[in-house]
Amino acid sequence: MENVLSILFCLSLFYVSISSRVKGYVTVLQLQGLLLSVIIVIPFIYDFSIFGIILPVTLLVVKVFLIPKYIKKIILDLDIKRMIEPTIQQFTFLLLVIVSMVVIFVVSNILSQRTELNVIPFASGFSAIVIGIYIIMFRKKLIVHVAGFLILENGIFLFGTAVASELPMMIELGILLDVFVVVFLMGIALNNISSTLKGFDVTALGRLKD
Amino acid sequence: MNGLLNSGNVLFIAAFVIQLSALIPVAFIRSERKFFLTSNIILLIGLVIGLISTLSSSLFSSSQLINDTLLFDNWIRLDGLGLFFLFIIQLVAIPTTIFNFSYLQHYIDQERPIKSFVISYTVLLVSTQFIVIANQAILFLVSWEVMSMSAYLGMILEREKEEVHKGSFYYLVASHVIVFVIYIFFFLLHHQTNSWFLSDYHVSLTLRNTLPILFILSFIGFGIKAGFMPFHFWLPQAHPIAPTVLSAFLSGVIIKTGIYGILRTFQFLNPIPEWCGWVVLVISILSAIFGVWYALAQHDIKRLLAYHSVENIGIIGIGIGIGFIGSANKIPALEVLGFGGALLHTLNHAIFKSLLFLGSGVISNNLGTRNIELMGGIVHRAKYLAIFFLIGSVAISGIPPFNGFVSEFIIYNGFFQAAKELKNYYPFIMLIFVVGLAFVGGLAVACFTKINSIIFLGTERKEIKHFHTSVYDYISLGILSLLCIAIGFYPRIFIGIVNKVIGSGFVSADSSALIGMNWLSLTLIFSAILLSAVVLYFVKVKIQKKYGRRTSATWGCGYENITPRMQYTASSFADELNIIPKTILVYHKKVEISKGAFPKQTAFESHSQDFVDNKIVLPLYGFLKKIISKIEFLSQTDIRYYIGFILIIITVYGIIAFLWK
Amino acid sequence: MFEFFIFILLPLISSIFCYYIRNLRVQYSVSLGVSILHLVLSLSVFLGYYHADLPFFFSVDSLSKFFLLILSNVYFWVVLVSFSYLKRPVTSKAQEGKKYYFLLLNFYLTANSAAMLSNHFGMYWVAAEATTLSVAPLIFYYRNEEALEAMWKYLFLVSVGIAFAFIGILFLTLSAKGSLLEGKQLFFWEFIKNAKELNPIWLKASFIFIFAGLSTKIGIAPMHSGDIDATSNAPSPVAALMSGSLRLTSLIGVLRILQIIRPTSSYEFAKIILIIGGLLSLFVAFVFMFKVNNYKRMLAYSSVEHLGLITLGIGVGGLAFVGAMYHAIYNSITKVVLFLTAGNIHSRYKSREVSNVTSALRTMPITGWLFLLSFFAISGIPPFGIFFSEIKIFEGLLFSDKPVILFASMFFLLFIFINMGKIIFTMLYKKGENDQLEAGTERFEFIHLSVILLLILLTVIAVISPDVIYQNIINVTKDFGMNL
Amino acid sequence: MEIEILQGIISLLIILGFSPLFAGLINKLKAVLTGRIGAPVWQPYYDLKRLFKKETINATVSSFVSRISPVINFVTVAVAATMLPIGFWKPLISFNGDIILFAYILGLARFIQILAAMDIGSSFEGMGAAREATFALFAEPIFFFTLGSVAFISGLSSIYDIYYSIQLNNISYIVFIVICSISAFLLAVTECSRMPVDDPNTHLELTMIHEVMILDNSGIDLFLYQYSGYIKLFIYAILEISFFYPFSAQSYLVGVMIFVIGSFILALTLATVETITSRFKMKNIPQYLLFATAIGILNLLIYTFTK
Repeated sequence: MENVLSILFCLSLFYVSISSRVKGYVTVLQLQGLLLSVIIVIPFIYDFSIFGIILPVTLLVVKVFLIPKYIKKIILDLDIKRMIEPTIQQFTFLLLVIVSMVVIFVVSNILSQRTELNVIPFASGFSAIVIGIYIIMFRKKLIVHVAGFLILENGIFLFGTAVASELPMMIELGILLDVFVVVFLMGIALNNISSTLKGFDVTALGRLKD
Repeated sequence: MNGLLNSGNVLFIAAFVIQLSALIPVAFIRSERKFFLTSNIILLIGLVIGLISTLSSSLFSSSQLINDTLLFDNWIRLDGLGLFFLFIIQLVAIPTTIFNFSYLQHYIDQERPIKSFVISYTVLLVSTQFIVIANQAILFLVSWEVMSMSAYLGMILEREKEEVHKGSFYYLVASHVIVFVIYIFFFLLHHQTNSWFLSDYHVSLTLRNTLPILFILSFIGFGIKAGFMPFHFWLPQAHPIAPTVLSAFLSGVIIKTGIYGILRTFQFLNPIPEWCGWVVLVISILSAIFGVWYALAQHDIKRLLAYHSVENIGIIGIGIGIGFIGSANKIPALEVLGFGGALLHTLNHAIFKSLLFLGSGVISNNLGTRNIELMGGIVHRAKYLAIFFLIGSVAISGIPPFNGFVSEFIIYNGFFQAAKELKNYYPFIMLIFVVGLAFVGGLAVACFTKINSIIFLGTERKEIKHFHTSVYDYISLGILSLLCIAIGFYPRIFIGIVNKVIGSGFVSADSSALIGMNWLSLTLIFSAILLSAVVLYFVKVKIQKKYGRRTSATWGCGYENITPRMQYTASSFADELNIIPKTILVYHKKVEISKGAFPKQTAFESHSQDFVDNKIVLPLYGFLKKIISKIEFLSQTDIRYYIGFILIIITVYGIIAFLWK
Repeated sequence: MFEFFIFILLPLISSIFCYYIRNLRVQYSVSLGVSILHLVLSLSVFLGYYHADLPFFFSVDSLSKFFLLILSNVYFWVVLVSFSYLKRPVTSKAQEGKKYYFLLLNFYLTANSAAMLSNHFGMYWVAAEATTLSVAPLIFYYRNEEALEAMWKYLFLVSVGIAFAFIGILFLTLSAKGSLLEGKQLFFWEFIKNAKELNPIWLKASFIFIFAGLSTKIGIAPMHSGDIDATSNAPSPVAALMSGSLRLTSLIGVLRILQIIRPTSSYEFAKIILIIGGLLSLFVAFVFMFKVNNYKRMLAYSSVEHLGLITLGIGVGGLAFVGAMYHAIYNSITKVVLFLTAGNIHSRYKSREVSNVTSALRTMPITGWLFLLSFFAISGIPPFGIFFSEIKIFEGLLFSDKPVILFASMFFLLFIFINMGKIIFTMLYKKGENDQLEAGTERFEFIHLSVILLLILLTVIAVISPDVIYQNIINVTKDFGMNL
Repeated sequence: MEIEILQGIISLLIILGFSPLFAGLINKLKAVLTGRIGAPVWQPYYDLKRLFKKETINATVSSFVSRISPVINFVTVAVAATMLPIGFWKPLISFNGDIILFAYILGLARFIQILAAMDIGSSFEGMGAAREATFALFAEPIFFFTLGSVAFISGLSSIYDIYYSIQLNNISYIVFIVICSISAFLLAVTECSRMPVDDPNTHLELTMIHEVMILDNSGIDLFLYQYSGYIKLFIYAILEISFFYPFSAQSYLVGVMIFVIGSFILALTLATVETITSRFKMKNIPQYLLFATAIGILNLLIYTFTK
């Protein structure tokens, strides 16, 4: 069951790497949030505990509703252009993504022989991390960078579930909170950047140099 | 605290306490003048007490020298070498401090804040004294660094001047390099003996394998401080720009701490292999020759004197080299003569170099320039200044009957000794060195006749408004000149002291080569010269009374109105000598030959730059800078690259991990 | 429970308090009180007068109490001078930056203390992220383009970095698979206790990720850029805080994972990685000192250099490790001094460009001399502390198995010194063609006093070198299983 | 002991007494060689007498330096003279290392004389002083390569002992000594400013070295300068002659004879050289001196490595 969801997750990654719209990113974020919360919920289907359900719920709330809504709001407020401004061709980017994904899957498969771990979520989480980095590296728009960062975070989350780390709940919550605040601060920063620097992309940030 | 409370130590401690307490007034005296007067007086008292305590120590008393007097659980050691250098420091510090009274007045008149200078000067004196008595490596390093830094802080008194900024920076960098080298030196010693105490370090047998490294390190580290030739380049930059008092102290004492270090190193490494001796000898003779030759090419009086320090350090080094060779071949006579000459010359140079620097300070303060081409005829303004300066010059040129000759005499004898003791090809090599030394003497004569005559004699090349000299100047200069004369005329005492110092841990077996020399005849000859000269002078005066004596204008070959500018200049005086090694001196001259029946105004000027500085150090730095400017990939301003770097570095680390055995 | 309250809850409470009470003076006095309490308690914990046992994810060991003391010391001084700093005139936009200043400062204290005291990787991660969140708005204090850009870069880079650190932590759990740690909580001590069972591959991986991730916060090259931008554009007290304590907060994470990796076979590997990191940072500082023309950036690079040196010392281990620990204290204090004096210069000349600052020693004598002295302090000149720690590090390096590291680092340090000196002396001495500022008109301010006190403190600690510090450092080295 | 002191005093008096005669002798011989009758041999004494009686004129700009300079010049030269052996007599001053004292005492004379020259403030004197300084510098090595090399080989450092040690028995040593004496001769020529280095009785200031330095002196000052000049010349003559004393043969008569004959021969040689050569260009003089040094080095090398 997890594996299926992870596959879906990977597909979302493919989608994100070809989509040339900012909107696309947001939807992908929502989708991933949904997937993640489902993945966490799964254990609770068998033995339900009201206490254990808090985390998935908050996850759902944060990742599916709050953050995407917030990003949408920023996009509307600053009326950022719809197109993401890639610095390399989408095709090349996709190629890169595919190659690295394949590598990651193979490597994690090899590693899984040493220590038992369920490959699919592990690999897909990891590739999400890498692709998040790629998105940051090969896109110009700052808002897209934020999206990339979030994808990275999602990747880590999936990854975490894959390696079955039982972090205590309040720490998990803390992590979520942190992520949320980061995004929030980034939003504020974006607002300021658009107002003071008149631009939404990295080219506006070139002042600090030696 | 063994033996802490005998009278000598009490004095000793009191001296330091008082000297340090010269800092206290800064807290509550606002007025610059009052502050510096009080603190200077306190400092002077402290120094005098210090000198007394040093003189009352066993080195100067007739009793046997107690070799290791360790105080404060071994952190302080008063052994022969330390006491001797302590003596030198205090001896020079007293006149310079007296000189302060008149010198700093100039700055107060210019309303320049001098608090910082006074403070750093005090700290400098104290820390310098600590260097030579410190028996603990860390204490040594700390006082070493404090000395360098306080000297720097004193140096920047006139910091807004470009040259001061530049020169002091040279000094700072040099001392930073030194300290890095010395770190390694002491670390090695510590590692070998695992003790931080200098008194434990003469464990030569265990150090044999690292001995060459230790020697090289110490010779580079302390050699930079002392200003041996390849490492001298900071010295002529730093010493001229410092306030006179400080440059006197720097040239007189602080560069000697380098010598102190080298001698200590010898004590650690004794017996030392012979090649060390040769290395020192060759480098020293080069320093001596080219130091004085550079000096000859200078027009800036203080810069000239700074280069003379290089020369004299070279002479000291020659002595040390002879001593090394002696100890390598187990010839006590040679050791005694070598080290004796070196130590005595250290003392002498401290005296006459500070004398000359102080004198030059008086002049440059009055004339507002350090360029000797603009001076002249000062003898008619300040006769005694001229006399003192003359004494200093004669002494530094190593000419009898003053102290410079005595130490060079010992070194010469060292060469003779070496030639006698070590047969086959030694005489030849030694003779080469002797000739080198003689050559140095000749150059020194040329150089000091030049500055004496250009500065003091003849007529004023530039109109002097008023020439003010204060009594303090004369006191300090007088003390130093007296010392020059005393050592020159009656070297016996000082020879005794030096011999005692060498007796404590330098020679393999004691020898009377130094004491046994015919010092009495020197004394007799010198006094005979003096006496007969005086007599003859009065006779001459009488005769002149008889047959008449008058003054008239200089004979100008029939040319009537001679102007001061027609006098011989320093450049032309030195030119014939400077053109010989002009590549090394980086000696340029600009001559305009007048042509035609009605010649126009013509000009002649000559400049010399430092070879090491302008042809080696600066180009290297520029080269490095050029390479660095090529490295662009790190200076990215784009966040995407930052992120990229993380990925890259993780991959790199991953690869390392993958390849890790 | 009481110390938990003082260390972590009280700052939190006071930050909430600062949110509601908008009067600066009140905020100041409250935060000062908090900081004093914090300092006193951490000092007494350090001296062993007070035995601390913290609840759930927190605990005190010799390392954490050592770093906690450094933190609260730096924090105290920064808060002390903050008020007089805030009184300085700023642009109208920056006015509302003042509102949140103390709030964020208190939150910063909370987060940092939590991070230092945490004994659980998860907790540590949360706290460390929180420190970023607390400091990012402080960087934005001046509300101008540079500050904004700096904040964005810092926030983004560090968030990504810390995400990587989290991956590292996950790897750590992964490495516990199959050992008796499987399914246990991520408590440090348990991992340290039976580190031998851990799977080396994943352990290495986790070390790499945690080190590389936290490097963004420590400022280890080549992830230093965000730090440089942030430190150079933040208001001086904040910059001091970042250089003095925040970097150490992240360093402690690296130390923890090192502590775990130490008994295993991968220790040598970890050392190599640390050494590479340290040398790289030294190299970067060396390179940029040639180019830098903004004196706050210069100071930032200097803290990159010194953190690099500390990392190097830790990597080499032995005596160098002890030196590095000392270096942590001295560097933190010296950095505070440097940044405060630099802040004075900045507020006088209204520029961070070196070329605009001329004859500072004449126009502002007190600050000028203090700046000069603190430059000496940072470049390892006695009697200031760094000299003593540096010679320890150097000796450690010399007698490590790779003495060449020493020569490399000495080379770098020398040229860093030369170029820093060039810049600083130009600022202090050089006659500017447009010296509109008149000479010597500088009042003796509160900041000067505190700077002097700090310098004295620095010297006194170094010269007396209290045995308790030495003992504590020895205990730390014992925890790291080194015997000197 | 007393007798030694007496002998020393006597030899000093001899030097002081006969040095003008030696100069006169040279001039006479020179005149004869150039086919003139020339001034009588006693002419220098007459000159000195004349100068002694003349009024002294000092330059207005001159200072105490030019007052004391002649005195010190004379005294130092005299002291240098007391270190030299006449006949087989031990000189008054003779101790280990007096060879160095000898060189440096003359250095003192030079120092003060250069200063005195510059004291006048005229560019002629300046030029002379500069030349003096330069050439003296290059003359220094010659001295050490001649007398010094003998000293270093014999391991002695007192002039008297050095000469005493010379044993003209084995051939290589004879060669060595002869060459030494040659470079000693060159040294004497330089130091006493004779041809071909300097022309003692030229009349164009620009070509002088030594003479131009005392241009503005007169009366007793000039007397002292001249006199010390004569003594200096004689000193170097003795340095030269003493190479050929058979010190082993302890007969006083022989000594005197050799001394007289030697000085005569030397005077003759000097005169001949002065007649047949002309003065060098100023800029060639350093080469000439270096050449003399080179002889010394070569000589010593050969001797050191062919034993």
